Amino acid sequence: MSGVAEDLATILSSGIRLTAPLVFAACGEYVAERAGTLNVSVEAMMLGAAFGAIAVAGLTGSATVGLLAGVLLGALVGAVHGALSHRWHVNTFVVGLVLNALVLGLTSYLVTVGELGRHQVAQVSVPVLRDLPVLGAPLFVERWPVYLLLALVPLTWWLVERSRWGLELRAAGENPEAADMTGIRVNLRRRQALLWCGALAGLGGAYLAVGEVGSFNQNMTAGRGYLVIAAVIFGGWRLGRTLAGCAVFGLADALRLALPALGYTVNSQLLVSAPYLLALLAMLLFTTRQRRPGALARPFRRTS
Amino acid sequence: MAPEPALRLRGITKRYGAVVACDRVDLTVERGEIHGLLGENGAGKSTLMRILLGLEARDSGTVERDGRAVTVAGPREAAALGIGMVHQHLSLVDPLTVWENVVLGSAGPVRRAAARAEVRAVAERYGLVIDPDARVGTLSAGERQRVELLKCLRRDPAVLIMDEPTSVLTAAESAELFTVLRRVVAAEHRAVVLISHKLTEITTATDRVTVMRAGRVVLRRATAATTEAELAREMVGREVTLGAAVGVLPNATAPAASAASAEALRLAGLTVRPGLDDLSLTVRSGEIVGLYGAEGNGQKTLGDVLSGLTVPDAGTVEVAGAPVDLRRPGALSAAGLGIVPEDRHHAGVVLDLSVAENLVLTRLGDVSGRVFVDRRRLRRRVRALVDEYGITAASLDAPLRSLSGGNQQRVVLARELSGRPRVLVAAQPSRGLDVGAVEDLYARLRRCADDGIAVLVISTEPAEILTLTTRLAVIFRGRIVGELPTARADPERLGLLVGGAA
Amino acid sequence: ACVSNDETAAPAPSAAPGGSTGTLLPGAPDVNGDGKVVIGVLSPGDINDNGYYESFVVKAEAFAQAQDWTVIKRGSVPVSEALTAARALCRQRADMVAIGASELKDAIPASEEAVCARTAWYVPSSANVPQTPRIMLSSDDPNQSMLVAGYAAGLLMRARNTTRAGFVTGPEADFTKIASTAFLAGIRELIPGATLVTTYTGDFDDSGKAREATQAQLSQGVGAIYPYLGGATDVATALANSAGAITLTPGTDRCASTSPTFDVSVLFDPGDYFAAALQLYAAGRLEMGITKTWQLGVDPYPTVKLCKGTPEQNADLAAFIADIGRGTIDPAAEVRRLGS
Amino acid sequence: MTRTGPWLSAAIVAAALVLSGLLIAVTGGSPAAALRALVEGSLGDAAAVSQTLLYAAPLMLVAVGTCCSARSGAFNIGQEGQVLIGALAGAAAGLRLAVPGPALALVVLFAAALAAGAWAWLSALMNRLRGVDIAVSTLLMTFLAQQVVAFAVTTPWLLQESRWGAAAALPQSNRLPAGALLGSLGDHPGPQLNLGLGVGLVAALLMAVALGRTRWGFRLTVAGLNPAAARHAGIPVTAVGGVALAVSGALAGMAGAVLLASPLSTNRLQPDISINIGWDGLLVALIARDRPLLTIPVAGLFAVLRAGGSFLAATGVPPYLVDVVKALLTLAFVAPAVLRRRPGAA
Ligand SMILES: Nc1ncnc2c1ncn2[C@@H]1O[C@H](COP(=O)(O)OP(=O)(O)OP(=O)(O)O)[C@@H](O)[C@H]1O
Ligand SMILES: Nc1ncnc2c1ncn2[C@@H]1O[C@H](COP(=O)(O)OP(=O)(O)OP(=O)(O)O)[C@@H](O)[C@H]1O
Ligand SMILES: [Mg+2]
Ligand SMILES: [Mg+2]
Repeated sequence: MSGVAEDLATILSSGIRLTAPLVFAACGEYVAERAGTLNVSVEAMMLGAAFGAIAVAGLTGSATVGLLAGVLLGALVGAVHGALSHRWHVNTFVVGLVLNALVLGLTSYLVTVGELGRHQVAQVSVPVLRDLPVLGAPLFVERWPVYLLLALVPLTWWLVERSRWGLELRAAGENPEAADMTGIRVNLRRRQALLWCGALAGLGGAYLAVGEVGSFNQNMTAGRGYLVIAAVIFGGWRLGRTLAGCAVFGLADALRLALPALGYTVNSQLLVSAPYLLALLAMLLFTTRQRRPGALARPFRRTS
Repeated sequence: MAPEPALRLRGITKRYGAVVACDRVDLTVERGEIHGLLGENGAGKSTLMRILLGLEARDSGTVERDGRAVTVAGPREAAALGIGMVHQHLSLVDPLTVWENVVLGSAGPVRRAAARAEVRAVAERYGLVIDPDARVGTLSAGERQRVELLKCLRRDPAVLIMDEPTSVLTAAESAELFTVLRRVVAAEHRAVVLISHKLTEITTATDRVTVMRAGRVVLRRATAATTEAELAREMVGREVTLGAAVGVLPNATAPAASAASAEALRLAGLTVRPGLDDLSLTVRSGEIVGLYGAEGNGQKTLGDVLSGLTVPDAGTVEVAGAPVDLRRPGALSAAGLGIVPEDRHHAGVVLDLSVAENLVLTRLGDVSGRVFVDRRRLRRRVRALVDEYGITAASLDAPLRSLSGGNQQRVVLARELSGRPRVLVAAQPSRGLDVGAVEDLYARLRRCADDGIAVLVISTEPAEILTLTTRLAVIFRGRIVGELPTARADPERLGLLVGGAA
Repeated sequence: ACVSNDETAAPAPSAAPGGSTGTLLPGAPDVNGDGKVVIGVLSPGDINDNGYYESFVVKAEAFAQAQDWTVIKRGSVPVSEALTAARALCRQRADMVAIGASELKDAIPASEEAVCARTAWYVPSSANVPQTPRIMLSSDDPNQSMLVAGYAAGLLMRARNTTRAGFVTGPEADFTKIASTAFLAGIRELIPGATLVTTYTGDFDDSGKAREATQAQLSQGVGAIYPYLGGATDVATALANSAGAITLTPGTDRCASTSPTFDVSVLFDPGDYFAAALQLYAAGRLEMGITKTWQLGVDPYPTVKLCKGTPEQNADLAAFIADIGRGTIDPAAEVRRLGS
Repeated sequence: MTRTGPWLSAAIVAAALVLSGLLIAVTGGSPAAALRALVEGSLGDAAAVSQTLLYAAPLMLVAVGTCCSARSGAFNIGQEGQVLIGALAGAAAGLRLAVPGPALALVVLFAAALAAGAWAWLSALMNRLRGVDIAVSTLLMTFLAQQVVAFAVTTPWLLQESRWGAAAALPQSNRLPAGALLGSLGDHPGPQLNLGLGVGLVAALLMAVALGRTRWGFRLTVAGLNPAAARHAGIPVTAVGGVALAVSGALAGMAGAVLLASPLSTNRLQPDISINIGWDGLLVALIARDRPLLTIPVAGLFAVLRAGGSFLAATGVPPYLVDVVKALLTLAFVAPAVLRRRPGAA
């Protein structure tokens, strides 16, 4: 029986590591979408941050500084996206896709120029708790940024649901015209939401690089940004379900990678496409119950 | 020394291109008074108030609060100056709760419990009962109006601006509201600007009144010293009988349709949830029927059904005796129903297409072969229409966007009539039109009726109904609550009917 | 209305003849006679992967630098653009077009075209590329090196008393399946009851996934991990190091590496084969139309070496390699016998 | 419209190029050499021009389709997936159907268009049934398409390459038979004009006529500009949008078939057969402001970058530079449109 417990612990801890970057980014994407931006540039935010984190860690010798640099780079991508789509009103999908292409090109270009090396932040293991059966190792032995989630997830929820900023943000995402009448600077809120999204997606990407993997390679996010978008859709624009979506995707991947070790084989194409299928199915099945922001992906300009 | 007025506007001017929405407007509102602001559609009332709130930048002029010149950069700054506004077009966010909407525009942290308690307290103080936790999207029009009021009153504005607050309220609700306002003004010494088209409301509820016409102030007087007749005259700019307040031909010349003429349009049991509730109505050839009611009672939904935008949950539409399959796009138009929609920009025209293209939008088949659009035929037809309806445009290929409102309206009318319909539905046809355009429009509608077209006019303006129609029906909460020949109607009677007191 | 796939299938491989039927290119190494020697290298993989693909380019560059030649290198060439990319090299007056791996074999038709008329071609193969007159094929048998890799892993596993091994690789493709099967056969030469867990992450370069696959195997108690990967190799190996598992290299000699560390260097380094060919080329003795088959146990490469082997282990391994070289052991038969 | 437009565009494009040049210089390369390589690789000689034209054809097809869907208001961003599905269907038809000679090439094109059109139309269907965002569903379906193709080329009973001997079969299909390939006038390295370019040009011309001159195009444009007015005018907006989306998908699918059957590729279905043509085609349409005829020069420009990119390696500049330049150029073209639209909107 201890075999089963160990297997569970293995899959669980692997799932958590695969989920964590998604959760960071999803907390950002969730905020951006609640404010009305269907942000496709998460991939760019994550990848840029992953590169920046390793590069800066190499320059400064500190993985933590690298992590911070990743956050800043992600926010920078968010700022550019915000300026283009909520100041100059370029189609937000186009901006997102172009930014993805730009960052992928840039990082691939730069990574050929110099050696980046390995940098990793410290691992924290919580005494006593780590010895719990099944859940001990997965939950209490992690690279320290993971524990940031304990604060960031509630903070994200609080910001959106309880703070004035979040209230205004939601108003901007639901009915920008009414929000504008009430004196809310709709496009400013949307740009701010993108900044937050960039910072968190950046944290996710940076964590992937200096937390989990310890190095950077070309296109290392490999579509995780799109997975995050799928998670928010899958979650029906609720934070809890979005994170559950991330967990499902992360665990599905963990399962896919662990099953051979446990003696099973599965069709990998089906498993790789599962998140996208699930997101589509969720949209097809639950549309009526979803809280899709009323003005999602609709630009706002004041006219009368 | 006399206290400074709560609000003083001097020489406010605002232009939109060639349109002067506000032309050197002066307005003074004292503390402790309800100030009526009156004017026909497009006179510039809302624009003036939007400027006051900082939603629109003025071209020139000054704003003083309590004698101090101020600049208002936006609603938030206005609120800080003690100016609050209840909007004509509601500024509520549906998926949010009542209390969230109420606290939306203010600053500082959101304290749930305190906010809800406060909403309750304010609601109680002004007699506006509402559940703070209800989602605004689930509320009725009247309740939404209450939320809108609460949102404004909560901030304790010294100057409260209300833009047509009663247009969606019943008579009883309106009366209640004015009681509240009276109390606010008398006990708390606030200033209220009340914008309304309803003369009775103005004469009963206000202390002083300002009348605007075409962007200018034309009358400023204590309410007690004026009469409804005078106000109407000033508003329109000529002597009017109250029965034809818009100032066009008196109704007498309209021929009464004989009961024998054919039923051209029959609506039976139309139901759309929410919006219409088992609505039935018949219009005969040669008749102009008015559908009258306060805004928000289902007119918009009816317009959408007759435009083919909404498929009703139940009920039928028959044109010339034949039922129309409403699920088929364009079926109504094909059956011979033309419509001038209420919101032309939304459903009537395509602003980015040319005048010519807009003129053939619904009758594309007439100017094209099986595959190709026949440009020559199109131009010929369009030129004829432009001449016939006197549409002024820089060129036929100019985008419709560049036309003035009146000309856009003419384009829609020309297009809808060019199909030689049996039925013409005109929703709020005079909205946004100047007097000359309205006169022209009414003459055209009359001519349509004379030609044997059945005309249905959907309107919130009693004057329009009384002037134009031969028979009228009153709509309340999505159903017809009364029908009578226009000759037997007067504003008081309409006022009663509109509140659902049939 | 369906016809069989076979109609369009590739012809059966021609047996690689000995050196005698090859043609020497006049003027080599400056085959096109423009006074410069330009070597064009195409690789389907990331040429900064610290491993297989990088090695090919690095060795070529090192050699070329010494000769004062120019190298044009292009990594991550999409396989569907192989032909286009090869033509571009010819048009840039390359004297030799070298292809980093057999995935790009569809570039070969360019060698028959007029643009590439005065160009030497170097193509690595594992018996899956047909010989044509205008290319030099460099072939090895993955069964050999992987069988021996398994044997070497088996030696170390036996010493540590472990019977489970892991194989982490990218896409689930034929060549990764073949490699894993041969690896298992090699282990079973020594540990008959040994088991091998093979995990396909889907991507040679996705470090995050490679790491998790490795972690899952380690938690299942595997004592040896073969990260048969590209850009993700180091991450997976580092993790295996931390768990004290035996590690092997996917193609290059990295015994000297300290972070991560490897216990076995499996050398089927395309760079080594290529360097040997370049040596001939520089001397004007590289023939087109022939296949150089690299024999384990005969040629210096491919081979397998233990980084910290005991003398007995080293001797054992050497004997096994020698047996293969002499033909006393038939790798293909061994793989069939033990690999499933 | 103001006169400053073209100048502003030129200035911003110049800025984008200068930025790219700086990137090269900072990383130790020579911008001049890179530029020379780009030009030489794309326009230097007959072979270079031929190569550029080869790339232009599928880009044009994708972009023309994008014009069609964008004009109808259906924002398709799943072209990359549709290209893949087109290539898959084309390969299946080319390898499995016993159609003689050049007719097979037509069958390949047709099958690709049909399959990708249907694939794209699924998004329209989801939109109609459950209001699923078209942009979102087309994007998500791109990732599904990638896995579908990966599955097809790794599964022996589907399209995986026939194995010979014990050697490994790669994840790809067999080569298409000669009859399934799109013929060319002239041959490498001389001037070569592939049939694919003809298909692309004809598509652009037809689409320009269809959108500008026909009833269908008029209705589609109205549906895109103002759905409410369109419905009022009797235009079945969702159906029109669905057709436009299907047409867009079909053209992207045809681009997939052109990639598969022209000298651009190795004439096999491979997981990376789409080589980002779908994403790039979307950008081409964007720069061309959804005007089919304008896609011709813009696709040409992108093709120049692609063809030239294969010469960059010789200068030591990583070919990823081309991606950076493309993204910067797109931003450069989009930005002035924004500035110009401003006064009109006030
Ligand atoms: N944003 C705008 N752009 C152009 N013209 C405008 C704009 N806003 C208002 N107008 C024009 O300014 C004039 C005044 O409009 P305003 O909304 O102030 O009228 P109003 O008196 O409030 O009418 P109503 O009684 O219908 O509410 C109208 O002619 C209107 O068409
Ligand atoms: N943005 C614009 N671009 C080009 N022309 C315009 C624009 N706005 C208005 N015009 C032109 O200026 C003229 C005057 O416009 P205006 O709105 O004052 O008309 P109007 O006389 O008030 O007409 P109506 O009585 O029909 O409202 C119109 O004929 C219109 O074509
Ligand atoms: Mg108004
Ligand atoms: Mg030479």
